Amino acid sequence: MNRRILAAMRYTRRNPALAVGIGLLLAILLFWGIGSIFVPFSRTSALSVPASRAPSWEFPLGTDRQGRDLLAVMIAGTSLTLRIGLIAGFIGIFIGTILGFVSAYYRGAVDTIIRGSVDVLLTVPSLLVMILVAVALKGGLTVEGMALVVSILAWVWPTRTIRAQVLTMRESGYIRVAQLSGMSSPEIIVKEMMPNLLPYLAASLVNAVAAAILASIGLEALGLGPMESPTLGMTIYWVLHYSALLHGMWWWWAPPIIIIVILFVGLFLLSTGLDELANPRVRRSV
Amino acid sequence: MNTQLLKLQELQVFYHTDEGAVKAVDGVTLSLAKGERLGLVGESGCGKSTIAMTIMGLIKSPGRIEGGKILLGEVDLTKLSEGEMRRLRLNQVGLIPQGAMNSLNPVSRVKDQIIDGMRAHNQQISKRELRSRVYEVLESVGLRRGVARMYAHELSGGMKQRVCVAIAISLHPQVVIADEPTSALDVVVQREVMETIGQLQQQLGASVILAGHDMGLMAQFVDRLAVMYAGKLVEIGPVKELFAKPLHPYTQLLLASLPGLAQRGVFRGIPGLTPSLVHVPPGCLFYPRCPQAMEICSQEVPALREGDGRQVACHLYDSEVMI
Amino acid sequence: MKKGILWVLLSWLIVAAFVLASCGEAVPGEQEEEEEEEEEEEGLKEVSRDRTLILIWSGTEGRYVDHELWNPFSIGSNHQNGPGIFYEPLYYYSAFADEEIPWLAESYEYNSDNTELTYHLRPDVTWSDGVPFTAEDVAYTLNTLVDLGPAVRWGVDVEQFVDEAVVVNPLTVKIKFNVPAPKFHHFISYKYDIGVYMVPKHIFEGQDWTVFGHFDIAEGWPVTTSPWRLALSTPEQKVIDRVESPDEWWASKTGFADLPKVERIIYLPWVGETQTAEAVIKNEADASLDLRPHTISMCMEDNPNLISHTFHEPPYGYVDWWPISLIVNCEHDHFDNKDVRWALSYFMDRDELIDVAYGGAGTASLLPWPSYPSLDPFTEAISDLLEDYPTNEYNPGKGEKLLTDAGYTKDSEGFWVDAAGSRIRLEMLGWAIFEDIGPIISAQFRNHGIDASYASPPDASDRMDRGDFDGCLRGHGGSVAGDPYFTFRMYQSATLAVPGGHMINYYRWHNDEFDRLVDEMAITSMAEPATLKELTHDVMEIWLEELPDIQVVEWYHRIPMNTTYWTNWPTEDNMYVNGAFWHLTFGMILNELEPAQ
Amino acid sequence: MKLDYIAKRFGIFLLVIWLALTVIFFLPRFSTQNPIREKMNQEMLRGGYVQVGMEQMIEEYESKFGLNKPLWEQYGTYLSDMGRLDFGYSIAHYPKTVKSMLSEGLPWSIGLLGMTTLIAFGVGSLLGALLAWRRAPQVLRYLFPPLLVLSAVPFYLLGLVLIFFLAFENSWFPLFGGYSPGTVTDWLSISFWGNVLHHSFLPALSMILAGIGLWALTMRGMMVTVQGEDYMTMAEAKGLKGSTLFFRYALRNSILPQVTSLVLALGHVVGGAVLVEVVFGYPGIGTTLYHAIREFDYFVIQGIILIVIVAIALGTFLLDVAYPLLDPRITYRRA
Repeated sequence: MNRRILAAMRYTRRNPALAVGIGLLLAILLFWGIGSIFVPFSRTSALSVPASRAPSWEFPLGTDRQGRDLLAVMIAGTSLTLRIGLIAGFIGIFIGTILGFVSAYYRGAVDTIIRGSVDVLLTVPSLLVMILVAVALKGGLTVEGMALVVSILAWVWPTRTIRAQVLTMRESGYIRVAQLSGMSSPEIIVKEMMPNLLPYLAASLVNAVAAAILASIGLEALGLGPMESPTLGMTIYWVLHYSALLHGMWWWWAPPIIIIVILFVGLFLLSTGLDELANPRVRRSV
Repeated sequence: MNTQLLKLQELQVFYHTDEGAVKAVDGVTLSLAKGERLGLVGESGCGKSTIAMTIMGLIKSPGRIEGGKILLGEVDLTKLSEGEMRRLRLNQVGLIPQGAMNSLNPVSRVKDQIIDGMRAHNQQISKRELRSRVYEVLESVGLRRGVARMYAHELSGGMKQRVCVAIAISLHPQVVIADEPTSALDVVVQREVMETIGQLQQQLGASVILAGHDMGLMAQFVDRLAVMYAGKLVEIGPVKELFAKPLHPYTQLLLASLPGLAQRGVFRGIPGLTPSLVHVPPGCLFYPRCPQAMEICSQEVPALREGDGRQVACHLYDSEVMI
Repeated sequence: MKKGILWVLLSWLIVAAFVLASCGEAVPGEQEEEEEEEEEEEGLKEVSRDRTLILIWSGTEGRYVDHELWNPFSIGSNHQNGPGIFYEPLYYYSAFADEEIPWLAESYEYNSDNTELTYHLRPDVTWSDGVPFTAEDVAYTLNTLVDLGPAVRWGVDVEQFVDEAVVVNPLTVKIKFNVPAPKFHHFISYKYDIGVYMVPKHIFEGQDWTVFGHFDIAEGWPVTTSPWRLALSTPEQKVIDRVESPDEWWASKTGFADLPKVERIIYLPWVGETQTAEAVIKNEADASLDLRPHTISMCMEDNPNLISHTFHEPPYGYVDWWPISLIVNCEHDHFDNKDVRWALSYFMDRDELIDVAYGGAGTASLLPWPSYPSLDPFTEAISDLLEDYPTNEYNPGKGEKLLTDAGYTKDSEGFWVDAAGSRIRLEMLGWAIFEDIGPIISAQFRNHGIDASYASPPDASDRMDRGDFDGCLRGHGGSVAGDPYFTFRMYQSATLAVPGGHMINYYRWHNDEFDRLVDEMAITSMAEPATLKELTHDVMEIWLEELPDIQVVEWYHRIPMNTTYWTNWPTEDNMYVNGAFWHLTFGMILNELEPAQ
Repeated sequence: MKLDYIAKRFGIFLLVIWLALTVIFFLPRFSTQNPIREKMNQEMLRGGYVQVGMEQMIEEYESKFGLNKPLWEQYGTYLSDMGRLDFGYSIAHYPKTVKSMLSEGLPWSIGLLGMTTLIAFGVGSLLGALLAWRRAPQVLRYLFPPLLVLSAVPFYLLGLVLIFFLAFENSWFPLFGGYSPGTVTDWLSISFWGNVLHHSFLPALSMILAGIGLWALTMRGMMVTVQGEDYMTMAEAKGLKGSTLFFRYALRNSILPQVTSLVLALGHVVGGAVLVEVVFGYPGIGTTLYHAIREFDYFVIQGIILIVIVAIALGTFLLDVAYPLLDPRITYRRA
């Protein structure tokens, strides 16, 4: 058993990106896990605590203008924003993989249609599509609604990258051999291609999650997010709305930015680490 | 003894990997006379390419020269700075690369790749003179002038190798190192390229080190042959005598595995695997696979014995005086 | 290799990008094209900082898109962005001082049955290009508005009442109405954002009012009777200079009024509260759009020269004529029941709301009209009713009793549900400006068992107009003075008094008796306060009992006024007019401002 | 043979534009929102007074903009207008033409974004290449992690932090705007340019810092693979100088994929960077597009996005035509 740990140890020394990435994400999950035990979720709603208090023993991260305990908001916000990212990321990768495989493997008319629509959708600014969907989702936007809004375009980029990856794989020798040996296309895809593509898919999933979180924070910062839920993006919106910078309420704008940075750096390193796993030739210490 | 152009003394080159130091070249001593053609044979991983690269000064980390000297005339190449070594390359020592298929820069024309080699060593050459030198060099390797404007992907395998030869000899180096130049080519083109290298060698009077594992090719081309096994030199000698009477058991097996036209049926290979170069066992490295292995072979490393133009490192010859 | 092909390609790409950009500009030389060149040559004359008034106002994210539009009647225009001061009114009305100030007109009178209104204009008034201002201009303006109707601003309002405007003599114009319109004079005189602009006939005649820009600095446009001339108008700023000498302005020439002391006004676009606060603190601006209570109090600490309407004391501003209320859709279930509406009012703790949202700097709104001097008598008149119907009382007990009597019970999660088990779901809409109070109200309601939420979706106003909402936060654009008719009019579902249509009844509340009474008020002249008070009492009896609309807070304009360079700003003890420089009464402020240095 | 290749690429170029135009036309119209009603409410919100005849006004302007005609008819006139590059009037800011709004916003966006993208590309790629280059000075290795962190941060948050420290705490840089208020726009005078550069420094800095990391990482990956190639060993064996090796061989080969993504990035420049412009109050085309989307101002949206689509399609078309110049291996036959 220790041999595998030893191998893993040696591998992480050669691929620190992966180690640091996982470390950061673990730190965030720990912060959320432990936090949600000690700090009740109810303190994230307005009027739950006295407003505009600087950090103190009672409120380690202070409180905002509308009477929310910022420690509770950070804890809940991290999990909500992560949930949006994960939902949209998975939807994006799921659709992206299917479309990517279908268009790369079967080529012909299907391929041109998918490739054409991807090119067109890449030119249309994502903000326009997202606002339209946000408006179409009647009723106050919930966190799940937000995930749906973001996932509308989350599949476009993965489709393009996975299609390129599958195209190169399709030309390689062992796929030719599989085709010659009479395996059916779906069988080839599942048995031959998928296992080799897994690390790459994992890396693009992490990218899709990061992109979804970036998009959701962007939308929320513009005030188009779920007004009532304390996500990280909405905290940024309230910071801008109440110009916390001007009033020197650093405890209001610094923590969300720090958590967002840790989140993104963690996801970023995780995806570069997975990339090196998928493509050993690039394996060089960071 | 005519002046030895190039001497390797106790050369040691190790690759420092996570698992430990791989002793790719472990104390090799050999010399190359002016105008001589020396063959370097051995199974893959025996260190012949490492020697070729070390002479050119192209060893990259984690590889490093641990000890020994490489004397070109009086100059010890291992002590030269990067800048000094750079000026020697192509000027004094030319390399014909192994993978000819993509040894040429895919995005620039053949003439530019020849010119930048020349310009790197001599800034004052005029454009007109450069162009004539390019045509002269191309014709010397049997390529028409039109090839100068072409790109790498527009040339066949043989033509690409000829261009590499042209580049290697463009500044008339004293030593040309050919690291398995024709292994990627079919037999017919292989012979043409080797003939070209042979003619040029005679014209320029350069000495050649030909690294490879094709014993047939070695027999026709080289004057002297050195056999390497697991980073060590096991036998050197004139090629005819060596073929006639191989001394070291490993050389004997190598020659025996050559498929003669006469015998039919099963090919005879050499059983067993090359040893790990990290945890080097004591004694002679060929001990586990040597049919004539003795007790002492597993304890002591056989020294290189010298005898009328032949050298061999094997305990079989410890007592007798070389015939 | 000679110069790499790569760099050639790159520079080529950049050229292509710029060609693309210029194609956006250089397409057939448009009128604005020459405009810009001319401005450069002429340049701006030097005016010292202590004679310049710098205002930070509106603009879309750091830019004035309407910098070439100085015709206030065009749909895309907005008199608040500068055009307002170029069109002097017949009459000003100051709600604070509760007095009418004649300006281009000297006097006016209605005929006996209020079907005719005659104005006697002031003599010797001239436009900036020397052409005299006469009754022709007034008649032309009103008659064109009747013709154009919905195509321009105020078109429909004038078209509904005015039949025709007739020139009696160069200084007298008679306006004939289709129906008795005792409140028309009050309607067209300048107060807050309401008032009809008088345009020069010799310029506007023959132009299509919907696209005419009335902008050409070289020609001296916009032509005006005011002492102000447009010097520069670009997307990034608007510069308006005062005339050189007193005899270039009719008022100072005839001694009617002194020339304003302000020599230059600069409008800068609003980018954000942080940036504006910074500019005001550093004296880079003299006044700006409202700032939040926390921000303005902090600014006044950093720069003591800054004052608000109430100087350095909360609420740091004056009550706007736009009281804020929570509208509930009276057609939706639960909210059609007046007991539920009253329960909501009792569940709302307005003091806590003001404390958290505005840091204590604000007041609750008692009635749907603002607490202004000329309207206070009407508030007095219904003080007896307010005893039984306390619209600002926070009393969860009373609320719960009302709900339980109406058959509501609390479900497992503590939310009120009716007999059929359907929960009172109150999804409130609003605009970004209500995001200070929205989430707090929804939190208060949730604490009292109402399943409330607040959101300001991009299509908020669209959904409010179409009634696609449970609740929404809005202000009342109702009465300013005279009587509460203009406020009551908003609750009418049908009207006979006003021919051809009615405003959107956001409340979806219907009461025939209420409609009839308000129609009666419509035709009662302002000169009969007694009858108006009686009618108001009857109307409010119905309104208060039904409570179609839950009052929340007074809307405050918290305008930072910088006294470093300018004094005599309108404040609580110098109430000559309300302090908003974007309202049509800005001309009065400009005439009163005194240089500090 | 070369001509039909270009013709085919041009055909695809037109097809992509037509497809994108159709998407842009129908997308905003799906929602029930009426831009003219939105406009009226914006006015009411500012003035507080609800115009009495709102409904009639809305009908009047719907007919003026042709919005009451059946959808297909509108689509027909829309395509012909776009063909003649006549974008018509903006609804929210009638009678301002879309073209004048473009000419006010576009130069700012292209100036800022074009410049920052090119700088980030240049510095990022060079840095990425040096990081992978064995002989490069080792100190660069310590520069890479901070860059990596910076590129992971959304640049508008980076902008917020920069504003706080550089503009608000100690006011070295202006807080907002394209140039200081009160100055006359005079593109000829040096002082005005100085003013503009001073204002655009912080937005540019935040975008460059965020951009460099990404370009560096992709370049590093390419350089690592290129360094392993045989032609590099041959080049070294030729005794070429370090700089020739680096620029003429290594960089020349690994820059190819970077140029493709550069062209795409430049294409998006005309769309403006909404969030940077909102945070910095920068008068680019991004804020115009953002407001047009919030107000569902169809004509402005269509005008701006057409420019974006044409820019990107033009970019990819130019790239297809010019790529063989860059990489001789790609010939015109393989259309």
